Amino acid sequence: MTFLETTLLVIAIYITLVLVRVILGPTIWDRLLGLNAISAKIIMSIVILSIITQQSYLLDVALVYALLGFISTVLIARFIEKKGDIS
Amino acid sequence: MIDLLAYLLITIALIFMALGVVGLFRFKDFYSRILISAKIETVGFLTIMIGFVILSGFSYAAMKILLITLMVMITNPLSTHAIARSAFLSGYAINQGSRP
Amino acid sequence: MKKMVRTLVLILIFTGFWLILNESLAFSQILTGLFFSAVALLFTNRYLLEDDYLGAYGIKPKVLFHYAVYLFVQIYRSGFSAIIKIIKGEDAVKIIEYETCISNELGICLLANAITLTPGTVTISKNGRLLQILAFQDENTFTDITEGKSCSPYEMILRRIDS
Amino acid sequence: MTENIFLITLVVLALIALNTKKLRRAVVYLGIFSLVSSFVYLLYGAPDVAIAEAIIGSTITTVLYLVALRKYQVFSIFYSKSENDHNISYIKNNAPFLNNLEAFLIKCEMEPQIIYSGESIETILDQKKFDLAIHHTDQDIWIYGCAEDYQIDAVENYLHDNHGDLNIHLIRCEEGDDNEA
Repeated sequence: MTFLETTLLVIAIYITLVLVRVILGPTIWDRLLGLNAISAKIIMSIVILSIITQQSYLLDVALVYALLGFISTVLIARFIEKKGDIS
Repeated sequence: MIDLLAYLLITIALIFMALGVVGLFRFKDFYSRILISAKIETVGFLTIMIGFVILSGFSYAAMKILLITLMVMITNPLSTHAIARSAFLSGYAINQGSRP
Repeated sequence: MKKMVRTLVLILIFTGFWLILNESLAFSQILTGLFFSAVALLFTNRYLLEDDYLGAYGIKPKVLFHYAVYLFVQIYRSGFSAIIKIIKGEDAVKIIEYETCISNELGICLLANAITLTPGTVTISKNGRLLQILAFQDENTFTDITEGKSCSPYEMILRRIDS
Repeated sequence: MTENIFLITLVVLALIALNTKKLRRAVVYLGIFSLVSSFVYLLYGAPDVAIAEAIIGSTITTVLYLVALRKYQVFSIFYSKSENDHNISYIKNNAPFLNNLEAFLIKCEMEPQIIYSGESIETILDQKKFDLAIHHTDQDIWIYGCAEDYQIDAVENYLHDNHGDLNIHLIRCEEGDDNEA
């Protein structure tokens, strides 16, 4: 097992730990916070995977997530803040 | 030699992120959780990305990773701000008192 | 004249993005990149935007570079102080009301972004020049400034956008 | 090893999203599900499917689910306690009737949202836009609701039937007096 594969494993363990917080979290904002954290960690894992397999076109997926990933968080947060009125 | 530096940076970032995960479980109040964990993410993300750039040398992949880092640095505060603002405007209580 | 220069700089930056995404430096790629960035810029300015933001939201490269370096140093400094807070387990928070001394709208937004990126503080709402900041109880970066009635280093950097 | 962790995560997320009662939580769980499943596609060597999943899962599905959820009425409940302790787990353990009330509202096809507010009951009544405000003192529980809202009757009947032993007082506000903040 090389160093980068170990890093990927550690990040996977972090994702499961954050998932426990998402499932337990008393309020909906805790769950949104977990969604945000998991999305950052998934971007890291995609970059590691592209370095391990030496295929740089995998980075495009990470770029798409970096550009679009915040939209769902912002939409759900606004939805709760306006009590069901998105505009 | 230069690889060792990258490995060191990645290890430091992993320790940072571990502390962020600990902070998620240690704090009892939502506002302190959002202050600690989402922001430790920033430091960990920056460090681990610099490690990857050093590891992949001077190539197009390194520039793409830099581009990804720039985009995340622009969009990450937006979502954190949206969550905190949503909780605050909905009237969620702020723990002002000093607790042991 | 100034607007022409800004448009040209934007087209060059977009071409750089195109070259990085295509991973090649061939002459035909550069030509396609220039063409598509010009088309994208024209289309956005004419059909998608309501105002002319190109003149209003210009920022000097020198100011941007200074801002980025200062932000980088500040992120790491407060990151280490946040670690101490995790180990000790202090979790009392407070809300600071803070009025900036920047009049530029873009400068205020950049300041709010920097505050949110720095560990330990999150901007909650912005109303004109008044910012509401969520911070830890013993965080004193901004309370000192409001008593002294002077600008923080961030604002000193961002005030030079216009001039 | 890494693959197995991600696959188990997918199964757990799908089960939780199916079993949760509150639909807004299910939207968040499905967002995480699409993130992880996109990475699993990459792990098995399908970057084109992963890009499609990233775009569709993070934008279009969320928007569609939220538009569908707008038809579902949100019932916001403000909860204010007299002593100055806002520890949520403490409140949850000491007020079992809140959980029952939530379950009842879900049964009536509404989406309850409980906000544990730190402000006093007068501020809430004056300034906030609420459907139900609960004030919990040592012995009594005061519930404020608005008279024009016909759901209040069902809530009152339910509370009288199931929690007669608690000192619950239901107070109806004047019409249109304080419900427009």
